[in-house]
Amino acid sequence: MIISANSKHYQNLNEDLRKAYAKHKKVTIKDVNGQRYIGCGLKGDYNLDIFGTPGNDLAAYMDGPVVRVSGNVQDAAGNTMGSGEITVCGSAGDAPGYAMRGGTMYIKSNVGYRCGIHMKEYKNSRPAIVIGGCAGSFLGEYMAGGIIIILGLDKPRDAEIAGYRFATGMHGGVIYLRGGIPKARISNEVMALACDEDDKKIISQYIDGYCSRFNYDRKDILNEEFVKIIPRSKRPYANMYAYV
Amino acid sequence: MKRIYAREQYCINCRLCECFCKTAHSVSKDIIKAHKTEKPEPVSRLFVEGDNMLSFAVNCRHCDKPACVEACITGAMVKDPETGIVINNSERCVGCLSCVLACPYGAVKAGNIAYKCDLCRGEEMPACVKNCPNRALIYIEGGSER
Amino acid sequence: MLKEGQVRIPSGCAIAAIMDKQAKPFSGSEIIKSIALMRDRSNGLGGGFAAYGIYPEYKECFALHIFYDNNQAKTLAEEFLNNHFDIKMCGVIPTKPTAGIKNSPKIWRYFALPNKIRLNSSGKNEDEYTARCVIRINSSIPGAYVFSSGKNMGAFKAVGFPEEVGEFYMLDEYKAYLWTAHGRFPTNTPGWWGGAHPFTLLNWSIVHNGEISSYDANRRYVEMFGYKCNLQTDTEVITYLFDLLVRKQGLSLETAAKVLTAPDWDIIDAMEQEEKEKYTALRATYSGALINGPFSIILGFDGGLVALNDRLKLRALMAAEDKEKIYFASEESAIRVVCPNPDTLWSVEGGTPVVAKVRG
Amino acid sequence: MNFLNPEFQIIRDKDRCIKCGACVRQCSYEVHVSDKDTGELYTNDINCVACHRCTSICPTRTLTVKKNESVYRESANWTSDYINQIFRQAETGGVLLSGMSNPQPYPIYWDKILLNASQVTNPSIDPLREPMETRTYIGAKPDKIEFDSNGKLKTKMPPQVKLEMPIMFSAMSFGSISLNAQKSLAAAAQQCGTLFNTGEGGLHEELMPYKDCAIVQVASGRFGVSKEYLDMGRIIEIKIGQGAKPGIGGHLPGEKINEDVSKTRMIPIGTDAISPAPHHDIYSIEDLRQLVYSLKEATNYQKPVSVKIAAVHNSAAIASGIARAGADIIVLDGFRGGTGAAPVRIRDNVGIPIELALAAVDERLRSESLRSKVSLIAAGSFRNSADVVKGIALGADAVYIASAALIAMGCHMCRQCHTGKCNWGIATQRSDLVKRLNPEIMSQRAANLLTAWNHEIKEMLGGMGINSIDSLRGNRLMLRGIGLSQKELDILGIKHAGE
Repeated sequence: MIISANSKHYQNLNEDLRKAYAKHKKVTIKDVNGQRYIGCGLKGDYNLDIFGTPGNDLAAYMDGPVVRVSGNVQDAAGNTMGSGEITVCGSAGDAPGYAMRGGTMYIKSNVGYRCGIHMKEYKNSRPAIVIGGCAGSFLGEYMAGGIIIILGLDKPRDAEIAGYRFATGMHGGVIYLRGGIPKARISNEVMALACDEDDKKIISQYIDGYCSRFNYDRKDILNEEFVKIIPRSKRPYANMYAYV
Repeated sequence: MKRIYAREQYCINCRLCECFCKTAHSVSKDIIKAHKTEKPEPVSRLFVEGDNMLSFAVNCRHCDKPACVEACITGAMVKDPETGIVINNSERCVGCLSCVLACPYGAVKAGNIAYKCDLCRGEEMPACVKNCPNRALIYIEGGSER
Repeated sequence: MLKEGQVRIPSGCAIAAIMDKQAKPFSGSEIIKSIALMRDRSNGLGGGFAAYGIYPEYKECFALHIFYDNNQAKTLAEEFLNNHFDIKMCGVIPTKPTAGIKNSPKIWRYFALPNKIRLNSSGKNEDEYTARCVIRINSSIPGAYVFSSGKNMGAFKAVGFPEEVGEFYMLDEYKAYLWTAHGRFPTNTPGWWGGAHPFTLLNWSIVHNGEISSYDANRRYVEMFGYKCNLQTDTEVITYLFDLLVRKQGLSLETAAKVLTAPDWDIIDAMEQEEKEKYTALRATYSGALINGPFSIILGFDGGLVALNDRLKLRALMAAEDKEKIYFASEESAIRVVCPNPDTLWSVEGGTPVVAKVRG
Repeated sequence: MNFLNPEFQIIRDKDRCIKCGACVRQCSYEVHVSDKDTGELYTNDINCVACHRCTSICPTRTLTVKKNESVYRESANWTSDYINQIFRQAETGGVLLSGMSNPQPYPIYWDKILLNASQVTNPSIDPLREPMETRTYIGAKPDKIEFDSNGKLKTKMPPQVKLEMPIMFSAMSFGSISLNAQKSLAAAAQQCGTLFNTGEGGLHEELMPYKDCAIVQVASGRFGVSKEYLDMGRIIEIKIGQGAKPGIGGHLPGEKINEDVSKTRMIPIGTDAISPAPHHDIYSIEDLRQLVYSLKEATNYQKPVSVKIAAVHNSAAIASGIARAGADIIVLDGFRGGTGAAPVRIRDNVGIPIELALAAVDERLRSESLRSKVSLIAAGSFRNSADVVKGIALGADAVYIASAALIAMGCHMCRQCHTGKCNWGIATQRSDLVKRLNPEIMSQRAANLLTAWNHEIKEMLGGMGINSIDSLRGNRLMLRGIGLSQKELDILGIKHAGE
């Protein structure tokens, strides 16, 4: 089923989409530009193929569907997502994967500020974000679980793979970054370690996912070592308070 | 080995070390019972010398070559080869008090038998050090003694 | 209910700008299209535009756009203007009836030069003289409000959605080389035309998204230098800060932007000695000009613009460029609607100004 | 016959008392007595000052200090305090002297000001994870910053002093407090990246390691003032007045001038150290300028010069005069500020609250375009971090604390500093008492206090959506008054809650 977004207001578009979901598991949406909440709260084994630039809160609270975006996504894609998959063939705006509880996001290129903020995991639900390019500041802020992998592909020579205050307040989960990042950018709450065999397995699995989606060669990614960032403590602020 | 050292510049003559030592060496481990009702009355293993102007707690040095051990006639006084703690075995002590006379520091206390500091036997922090309100007692690695 | 100026009203927004890099004028229809796409970021209680290069025939004159609530305000203001300026031309700003635009005040414009004798005896240059006159009208003539006072530029604003405001002023009929636009989401304004954006002073114009938490610290700081914050809006105080730092203190636009969004101390601490001294001096001296809280702004001026985000980047701002033009908007889609395939497209970083100037 | 009714009564729980005698040995006021023959413990309640040394040291928590239940006939006018004071004066013919701050129930505006927080229209900021800056530079600021054509800094910055948190320790001289107390403050200041103030007592040689975080004070007695002393401090503070006793000089009695104090003050042992009420080279504002510049000349313009005044009725005008006299920093000390000894009538009746003075001075300096040129420090009873936040929002760059720091080190506000018998080893030079204050412990407690307050300040800033103390300074919109008259609100420059 193909739907054209063609300058529709998001309410009209999403109304059309809801009708489409009643009959079709696979929906292609064309000419998207700025319409918010596409796939928002959608549950089930749907397949959305989006052409254009969807608006904010793409696939928020989504549970299950597989979404592919041919262009960039705006802010807060995958907001509080429960499960499913988002593939972005361009860049993501600020706060992608905010409070994500499960599922996977593959972003071909860069992400804005606060990517993966407050991601968390519970039982078998382990969210993951794979970023092909670089990230803005506050990557993995408050991160409480899940996996972020950041590749820094096509990174400009003088740039860093992520902005300032990397993993600030992180108290769970793991971030794998390809190559290094200056210590000054990393928060005090985390430590950088070399990857062990288990880590390498996880990285390899997601890199396969990345390569198959964006037609990349594994070799070009695995030519650099990955560093693992994990929190020093589950309770970084346990000693900060005095009770009266 | 870790030993207790007194810092007279901070000793304020409150003598809480004595109270807490006595309690630590009581059966009840309760400060009020130890001081008021427990029989036989527990004995503090250290004591504060001096007055408000200048005071310090006198305490066993747990010497490397303890004179008290040499002087002991029953073998009650022993230095544990592993921990270095010098302990008076109350079962074997007959109260001859040779050790009291032998100790160059006056750190062994005379009673029915001899009483002395046992570093609270394996506690991470001896009671006197833990309860000193002014850190006048410290428990540190301080090199050798005699 | 108190209007803005009597009470401070928080608001959120959408902003956009388009500039032709060769300063070639183009119609306002493009910017209207861009801002209209972000309709969900406004609530119909304010919209506006600033346009640069629209009055080439009067480019020597200050173009004063004034709202009048009543005839008496107009009489008083015109008396003041006649005393202080030589009016070269004046008239009503043409508008057309538009659904959604109601309760219009009288909207006039004057092309004026400072009265020579008064100017000379004031001891001020013509910018400072005009700025003071504008501040005086706005603070002392009830019902009169100068909402634009630059040369060869003008602001157009109203209570309504921005696309309605564009239609109301017939901006598709104007041609400018630089347009900025604003759609407003105030929490509770009774709808005062003067409160809409852009806010302008002389050739500065600002469109702004976000609410700054440092407002009173900034207000009390600029008021030390002769400004009066009549509107109690963030936009007004930010405009004055730029005017103070650039026009009066002589800082470059980039440096002024770095004062408003000063680097964090730990970043300054890690700088090379010379840079460190520079930024420490700037932060220590201009601490009252640090803007705190979420904002993204586009500052228009003669020949260019500055786009700036707060240092934590709490608001979104995208930029794009093609061969002719440079674009800014709160959302990428608002750029793509007028420029589907830009050569480059990027997100403006926190505390890092993007300064774009026309060539030549 | 003593007419005085004891103020306090000590209750000893005999069931808990183990007669260890610590209370006896610890009380410098000789409240606790041990019977030589029986070993029983008794109390002389009349001597008790409620310093709580005995209750704190008692290993079984046997003791309770209560208000004496024996009362005079009640009168709202003739309170027992006033009656006792008359008894004392009738007995001695003396001027009543007391320590610490004004205890009278004047309005405390800090408690009538509420803070703001962000909701929806702007976000609050989480200080644990997002940057939250409490660093402040104090010192005069230039009118503008200029760069040369290569973008290099052209403006020469007047000397600046970095504070990692906007809280410093206020002047407490060696003499009025013990060396151990001063050492604790100095070490805490160093640890926290802030400053302590030597007061008018010189800098003891044991404090040399802390000279980079010392404010050295030049007061009317000029005690300890030498070229070396001036060179040592980060800031030189001219003390004109003190909130606890505006218009009054100081007097450190000869019995407190022991060898050590004598050396740092540079006066003979046993001599009274008298600070005159005024500086006798300052009888007018232009004379202040002369002193400011003599200090700048003497130290080659390397240090900010601060001028500290008590908050009085005309503070606003005086402060602008001070700014124009070339001071880099103005310190305002409110009438609830503490002191080692002050005449009771002065302490309780002279001066104004810091809140009002600060608001008025900041506003005046702004209206005269002077505020951005000088730093403004507020003092006079900042009791907690909320007071600090409110003070900075009213317009201060930073605040001084003293009583709070002393309380952190054990002070129980018994107001007997003038007796020199401080059981906590703070306001005393008696070696048996001084050693009770172990700087290893107390510097950490003082540092903990600053660290905790700084955290709390960050929490409050974050709630307001502010991540730099710069944006709090003078940001009175963050404040609302509660239960205040319009006049009070006008002076404070704030709105009423709900507005």
